[in-house]
Amino acid sequence: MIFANNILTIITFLPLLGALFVMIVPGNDRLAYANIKRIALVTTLVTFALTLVMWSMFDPQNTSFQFVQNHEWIGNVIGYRMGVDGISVLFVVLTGLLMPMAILAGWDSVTKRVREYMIAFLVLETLMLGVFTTLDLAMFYVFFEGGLIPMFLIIGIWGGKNRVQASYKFFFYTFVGSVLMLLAIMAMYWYAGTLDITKLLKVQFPPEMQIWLWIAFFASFAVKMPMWPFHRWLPEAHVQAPTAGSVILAAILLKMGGYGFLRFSLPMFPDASLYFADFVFFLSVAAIIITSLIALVQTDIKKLIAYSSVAHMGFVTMGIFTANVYGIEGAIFQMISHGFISGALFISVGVIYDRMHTREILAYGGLVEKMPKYAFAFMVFTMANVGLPGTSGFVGEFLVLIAIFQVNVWFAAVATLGVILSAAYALWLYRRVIFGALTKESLKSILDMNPREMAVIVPLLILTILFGFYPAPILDTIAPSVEALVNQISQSVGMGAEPILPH
Amino acid sequence: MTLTLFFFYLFSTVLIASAVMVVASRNPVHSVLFLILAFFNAAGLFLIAGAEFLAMVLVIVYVGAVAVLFLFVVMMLDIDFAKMRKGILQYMPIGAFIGIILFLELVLVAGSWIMLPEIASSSAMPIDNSISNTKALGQVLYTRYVFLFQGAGIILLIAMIGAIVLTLHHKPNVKRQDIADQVARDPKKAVEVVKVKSGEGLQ
Amino acid sequence: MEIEIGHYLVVGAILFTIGVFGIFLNRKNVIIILMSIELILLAVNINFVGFSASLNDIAGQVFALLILTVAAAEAAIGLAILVVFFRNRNSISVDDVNVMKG
Amino acid sequence: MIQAIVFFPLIGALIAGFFGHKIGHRASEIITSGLLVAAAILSWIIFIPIAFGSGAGEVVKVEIMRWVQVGDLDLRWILRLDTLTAVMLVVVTSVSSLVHIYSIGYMADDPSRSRFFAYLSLFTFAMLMLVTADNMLQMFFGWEGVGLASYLLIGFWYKKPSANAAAIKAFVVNRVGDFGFALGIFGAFVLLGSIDFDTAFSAVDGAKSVSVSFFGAELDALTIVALLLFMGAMGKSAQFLLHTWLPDAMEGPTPVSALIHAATMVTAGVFMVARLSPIFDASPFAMSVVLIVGAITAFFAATVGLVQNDIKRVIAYSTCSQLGYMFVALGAGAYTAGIFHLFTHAFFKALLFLGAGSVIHAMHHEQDMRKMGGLRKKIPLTYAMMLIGTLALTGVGIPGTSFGFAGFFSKDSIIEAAYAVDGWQGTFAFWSLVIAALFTSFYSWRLIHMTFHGKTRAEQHTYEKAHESPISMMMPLYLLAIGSVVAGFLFYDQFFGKEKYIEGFFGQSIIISYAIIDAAHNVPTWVKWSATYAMMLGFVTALWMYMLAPSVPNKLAKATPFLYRFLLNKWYFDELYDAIFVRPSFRIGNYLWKKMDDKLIDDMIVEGLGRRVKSITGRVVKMQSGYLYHYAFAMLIGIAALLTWMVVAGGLI
Amino acid sequence: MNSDIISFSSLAPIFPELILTIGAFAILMAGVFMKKQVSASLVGVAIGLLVAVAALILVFPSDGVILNGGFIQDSFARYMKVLVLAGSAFALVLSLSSANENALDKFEYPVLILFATIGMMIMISANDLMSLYIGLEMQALSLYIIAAMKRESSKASEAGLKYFVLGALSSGMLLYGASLVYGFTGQTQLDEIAKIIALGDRSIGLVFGLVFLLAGLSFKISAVPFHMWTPDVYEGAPTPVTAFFASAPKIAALALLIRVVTQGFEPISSDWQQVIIFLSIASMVLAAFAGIGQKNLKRLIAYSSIGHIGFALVGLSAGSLVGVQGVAIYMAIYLTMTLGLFAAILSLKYDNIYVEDVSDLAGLAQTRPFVAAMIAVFMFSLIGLPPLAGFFAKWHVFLAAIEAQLFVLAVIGVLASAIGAFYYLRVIKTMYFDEPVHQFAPIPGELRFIMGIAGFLIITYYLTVGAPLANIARSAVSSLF
Repeated sequence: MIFANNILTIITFLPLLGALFVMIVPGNDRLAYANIKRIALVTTLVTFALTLVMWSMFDPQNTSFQFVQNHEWIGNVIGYRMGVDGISVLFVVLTGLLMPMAILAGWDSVTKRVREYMIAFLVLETLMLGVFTTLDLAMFYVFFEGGLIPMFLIIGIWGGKNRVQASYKFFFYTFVGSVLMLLAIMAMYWYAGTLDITKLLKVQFPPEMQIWLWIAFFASFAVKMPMWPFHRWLPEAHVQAPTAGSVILAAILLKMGGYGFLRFSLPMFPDASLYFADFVFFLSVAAIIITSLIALVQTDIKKLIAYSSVAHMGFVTMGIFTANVYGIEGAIFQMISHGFISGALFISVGVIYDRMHTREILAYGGLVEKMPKYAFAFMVFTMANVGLPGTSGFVGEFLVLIAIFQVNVWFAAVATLGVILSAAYALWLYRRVIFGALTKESLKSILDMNPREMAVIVPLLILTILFGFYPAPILDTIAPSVEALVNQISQSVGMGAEPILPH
Repeated sequence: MTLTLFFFYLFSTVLIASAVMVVASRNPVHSVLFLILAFFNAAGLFLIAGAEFLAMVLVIVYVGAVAVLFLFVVMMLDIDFAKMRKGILQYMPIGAFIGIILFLELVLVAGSWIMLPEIASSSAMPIDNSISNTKALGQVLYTRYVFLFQGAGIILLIAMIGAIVLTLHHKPNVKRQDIADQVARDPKKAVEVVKVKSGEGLQ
Repeated sequence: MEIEIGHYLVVGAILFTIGVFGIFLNRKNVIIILMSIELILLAVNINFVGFSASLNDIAGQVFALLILTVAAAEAAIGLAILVVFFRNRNSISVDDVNVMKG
Repeated sequence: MIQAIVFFPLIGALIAGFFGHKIGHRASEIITSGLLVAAAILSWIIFIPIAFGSGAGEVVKVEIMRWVQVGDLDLRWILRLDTLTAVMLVVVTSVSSLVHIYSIGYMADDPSRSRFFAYLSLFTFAMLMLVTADNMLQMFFGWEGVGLASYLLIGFWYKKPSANAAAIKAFVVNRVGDFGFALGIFGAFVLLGSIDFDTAFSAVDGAKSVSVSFFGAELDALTIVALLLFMGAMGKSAQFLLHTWLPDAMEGPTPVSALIHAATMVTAGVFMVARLSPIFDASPFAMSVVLIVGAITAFFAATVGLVQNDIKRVIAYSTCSQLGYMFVALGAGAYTAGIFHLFTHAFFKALLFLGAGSVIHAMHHEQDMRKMGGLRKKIPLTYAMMLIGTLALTGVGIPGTSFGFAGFFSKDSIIEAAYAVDGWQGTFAFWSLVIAALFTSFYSWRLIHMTFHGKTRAEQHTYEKAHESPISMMMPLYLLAIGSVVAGFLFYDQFFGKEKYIEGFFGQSIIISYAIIDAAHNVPTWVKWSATYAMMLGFVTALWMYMLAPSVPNKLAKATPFLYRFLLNKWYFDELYDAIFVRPSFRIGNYLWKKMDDKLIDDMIVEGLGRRVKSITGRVVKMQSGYLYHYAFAMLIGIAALLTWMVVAGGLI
Repeated sequence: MNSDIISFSSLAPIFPELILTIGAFAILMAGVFMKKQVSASLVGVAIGLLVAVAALILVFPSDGVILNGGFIQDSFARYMKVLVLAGSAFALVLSLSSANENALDKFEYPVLILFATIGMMIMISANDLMSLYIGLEMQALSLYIIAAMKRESSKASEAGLKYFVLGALSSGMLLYGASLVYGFTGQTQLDEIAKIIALGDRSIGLVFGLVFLLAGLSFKISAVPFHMWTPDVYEGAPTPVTAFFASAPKIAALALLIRVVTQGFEPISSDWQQVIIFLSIASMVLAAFAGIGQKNLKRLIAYSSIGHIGFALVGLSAGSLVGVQGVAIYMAIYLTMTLGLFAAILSLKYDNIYVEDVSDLAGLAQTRPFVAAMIAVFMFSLIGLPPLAGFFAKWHVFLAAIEAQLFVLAVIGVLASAIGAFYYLRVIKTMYFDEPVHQFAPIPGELRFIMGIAGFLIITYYLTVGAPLANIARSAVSSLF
């Protein structure tokens, strides 16, 4: 019982412990670096194992928060509160899953300042896990915003040529967005007298206030997602970040925005969410179409994938604000699946980047000849990105579209157009990189994936296909909580209209 | 017009005029002298207000010490005043504008003062007209305000330390007076009495 | 008292304003600025004394006495700093006090 | 049993795909082909009793596992077996197994054969998933799966840029259709509450009166759903407007063309409309659209086929045209006739493609008919098979009797059904089809003449070395030839004969409109003969133009240059689409990227804000001038401002 | 009219100040009569004295209003005094390693620091306009001298001159305000002033007096537009002196400001709140913009301190217990960050030159990873990023502002903090993203210790000191309400 009660704390702070160990490893030679890497890997693997244990102990039928810890803390305002429900549990698992992958992705390619690198990643993991496990709004903000620090350093230190600008942009977009959210959090505390999310979920804010709070939260989450037109930091951050950074960025950090919408915007400000739904749909659809078109003409592989991420996140935001079970489950599924698909895509790009040190599409071509395994894996992920049925990429998109169709046929129609465009840019990329004749001299000696790379790619490959055919593990986990959420929203819409005096 | 009022206006006018001259004089020496004049007239105003002790202190301390100090520094620094650039008054209009606003607002205050009854009744230390101003001040300064009195003393000490630490130079080649050495000097060692025969001189 | 408090206040205000003008319209030398400060403090003292008389309260005079003391100390330190400055720059022109800016 | 049929190909694909390089090409070939032959045999075992014995029984559903369950949406992987499925199973597994065997010979020299076989089997699996689907989403899965396999197979020779381009084109154009299909599924779900076939169909009656507002106009919701779904069918079945990918798909190896782009995948659209016939049947308007699109396609593709020189492209356009026939049948309400044609067409079209493959094989991968001719003597067996195929395609037979090749029965059924449709739509469709039949006959014979007859125009060397294909390639041809000959009269009754036969055969698996069948059976005699006349006319024209007076085609082309170029360039559809879709997409993409994303959002707004901040910084820093009087002045301004504010806003005056 | 000093023990509340004064005299005497070499040990004695006095305040708290209402010792005063003493003590420690280079190896230096500290303590405990003035001047005069103490430095003397002139002007303003307040209430004692104000109408003279008073105090906390001296003095003064300027005096002045407005002008809180809001917004915004343009590290820190005062004033603007609690917490965190940062800067010496410009830090993460990491922590904390302490500092003050419904102020504040983040980030960028240019001398142990302690507290704030500090600050400021 003690283990079960504290499992979230253990999971969340275990990477931090790993970071401390990394910090005290003596020396700065190859041996020390090897030890550092091993410690980081083991830490993340153990964390992942624990997240799986947690998932197995999780009872999906119970729609309230589980593994709850609740202690008052700083000045009786901020509390130490942990807990997961069906909406957050899988993000924890996803984070656990992707971190060892990210560590492995930078195994050989990161040679300078390995210690700082691993510390940054381990700290980042704790912060990301904290976002999904905490039940205190202020602590949520702490974790949410804290992630900026390691990510800023990761992009800036181990990034590409324009890393400084990219890291700045990443920082400021996110920071400006989230400081407004901070004020909203305070306003919520002022009104409700608590920062306990479980209690806040039951508070009905007056509609006018909801509008403002919603906007403030939107500022933060829309940037994080990112939604068009607040997305401009993403292509740069992705292109400049090291492989592992891109993986984490795309796979997990972006999901924080979606999670935030689900956890806060939708249930806490239902009236405002309804009020702004069309606005969100419009932005989402614009994201899908515009960024897909932009992706079509990219010459940089990572940038292309980055733009496609924006398009995919468009589906997520759309799904969330349909506020029906299909949309929300679809959005969550899409986020989870985009987590490992985009992660896998960035890792794939990293594989060839490590060999050729360029991300220019034109520098490649005909890789299938020398790298058949790689070509196969890349094909699967490309198809998953396209949303081919049978891959996990399909299920989420389908559910979201079916949801938006119920709400607004026109948005659905335009969004579905994105399906065509995604096929176009993804296959066009694949064709130029993998297919064609291998004519470039520099590519003649390129090697296929090594066992380490396989160890990263293959699990993701299996998951991509497994959840495409059998999404039940995910859907079963989230379904009861999502249903409860939808019920709660439909009941509380308009309820906040009654004047409720501040405490 | 009573005599008091006449003197008030006289002192005020001279005070203000000399204050203007302090600021406006080309020559800093003149400025200091006008400052002294201003202090005298302020002392006059103090007298009218019944603050005799303060008036005297102003004359003694300010005229006697502070203004002289100013004068001393002005002389000591040996500045070529001719080379001093003339004031560039490019900010004059806006500066004057804002200054005048400030002044008008301050005058606004002057007209608004009224003696509230509760203030009158709650005065902590009413002036006892039966004793002299100096005595009255002394009575509170050494009892009620002894703490502040000591504090002011520390401030003067700080000023002394500051003046010394900032300006005192121990240059190696400078000859300076060492009183202890002078006093401790043994005349037997310092002075050799030599009897000189006339016509022989010293070797 | 025959003299209205308003009179004292107006004199104080004028003196204060002159002092302030002396500081920010002065382009000549720093000593003038130090003297302007003395004028400002004098203005304050006039206010205090005036109020003291009007309120029939001795505290104002005590305050003024403190101000006089402190102002003397202040003048001493100000002049000392000025001397240090002059030794470094060989000038006390206000326009030369601008090595640091931005 | 049905699990075995569906999953044997998958097993084959996985083995050949992942272990192909370990077990060797030969083993891969044998395993995949063997598994498919087994699947084919099982399919026939299922099919024969239905066709000739007990007739359609209960619908069999086998649940494999759960899929997507959200809210009211409960989708499972279920294999559904009814007569329609059985027909498709037979077609798919038979053609596929023959193509597998054929490919052993055809691809013998290719260095990555096991990959090829893996793809083929993967395709077959996807196709089988499509035809055994029990709900629209599973169908969509198969639908996209075959699309993927088609993409992979078209681009099999990945070094050829044209193959890559064709592969992408196929996928993307299909996606356009899928766009409609997907929306149709959403619509069906919203309208019918389910996308399980059985549940959805039972809800159709209740949904008939539902209408939606469309820019003010009230439209029948079911019609919209049906039209959206039909859009998917148009894409997959290469119907007019979405047909452009099919001829390009001929870039793939020829067995692929036979399997995917003739016999099976392209008929998926037909299958889909037939499968969803309860929905289509509820919307007369949608049916008319299907009819007209089919008719236009039949006519249009036939016209283009007239002038093509690539042997495979001719057959490809022919396929396109024949698919048009099938849709006319569906649009007419004669679903069974459409399926009938699908069934027979699979045999003779596969035969033609594989025969063409044999020719190409003989000619060392030469596909241009202008460089052929006189091959009859070199490859007589192939010639014979091609002849049978042509006879079947052109529908040779004697109306009113049971004599005729397979195509004769099915095609005539369709033409009669089209005539039987009331109104201008019927008339239009009928005449389109008749003219198309004429053209079909013409270009088919043109192909035979140019390839096999007359003097050779091939290079001497190539011609000399032309030889008959190996037995592994010929064997499938023989089998398909048999099918092309007998499939028609053998199954006429079940598909388009007396009502009781049809009913007994299909059971509840498809809507059977007796009115149209009766009407079709009772058309005037000239109608029954019209196709035959058209066929004969085409034959004669071709004989005249390519055998008797070979200079005529050239003269004709010169006489009507515009028409000739128009046809040769496929009505300029590729150019049109390039101009209005492809290039603008790239241009818009570039514009959005450079102008909106980079310039407006990034440079002007974000960086602009940054520059703004910098310029303010510059001014603020300048204020810190270093001058004492400025500092003092700032303090003075501050205090004056505060006092003034207090006076004005604080209400102190 | 008689003094209320009736026994030695009745002076208990002022014991800390008395002890410090006697200690300062003793050190002064020792310095005058002993050899020159002892100045370092005198600094040690001074540090010990400061620590001892802080311990005395902590261990034997003795509250009360004495000296006829001129001096008040309460929980708020004790809290602030401990901060001030800590600031002074650490500033002295910081000066040890570089005393020689900065001409701070004179015995007068610790003495003046002690006198300044006494002045600050009197300010904190001032319950009367006169003691306020005495404390303020005692502190200010010491600081003027310290600023100019490096006599041969032209920059230092300029800094001293600017500081002095503007400081004197601000004193003038403060006194003018004090005279008006005295004139319009007849009182100089804060609580009596409040009583009088509560009785009558708020008159123009009173409000003007308040504004002048606040303007004078704003100079001491360097709130915009009374901040102009700050960057120049910070740059010109020797770095250890700057460290001192940036820490203790600000806290003392802010404490004084808080006491004046909450005790003396509580009845017209809406008036002073407007002034504070104005100062707050101006400080936050101007510092955010101006900081971006800085190349010199100390100027950058100067603008940073201006900005942080702006943020702290956000809490005071609320005028509530929560707000002032926030300010108290803010000051503690600010003190830690500032001292840590200065320790880091003072530890970086190459070729016998101390770092001055941001660009000198290039590649520090590779040459001195520990110092770089600490600076990065302080910078991120100054930005206000969670989970570092700086975030919680902002959290408390903004929460108070939101509760007081000062939404516009809050929004401006957070946006300013976002803009201001730019210049902090540039430091981090220089250290982490650029390549090294200098080889640095070894780090003195005491600086490493201070950095480590400060860094540890900043990083683990939410785990270690966060909760207790919030409680302590709450009970501290409760004496004001």
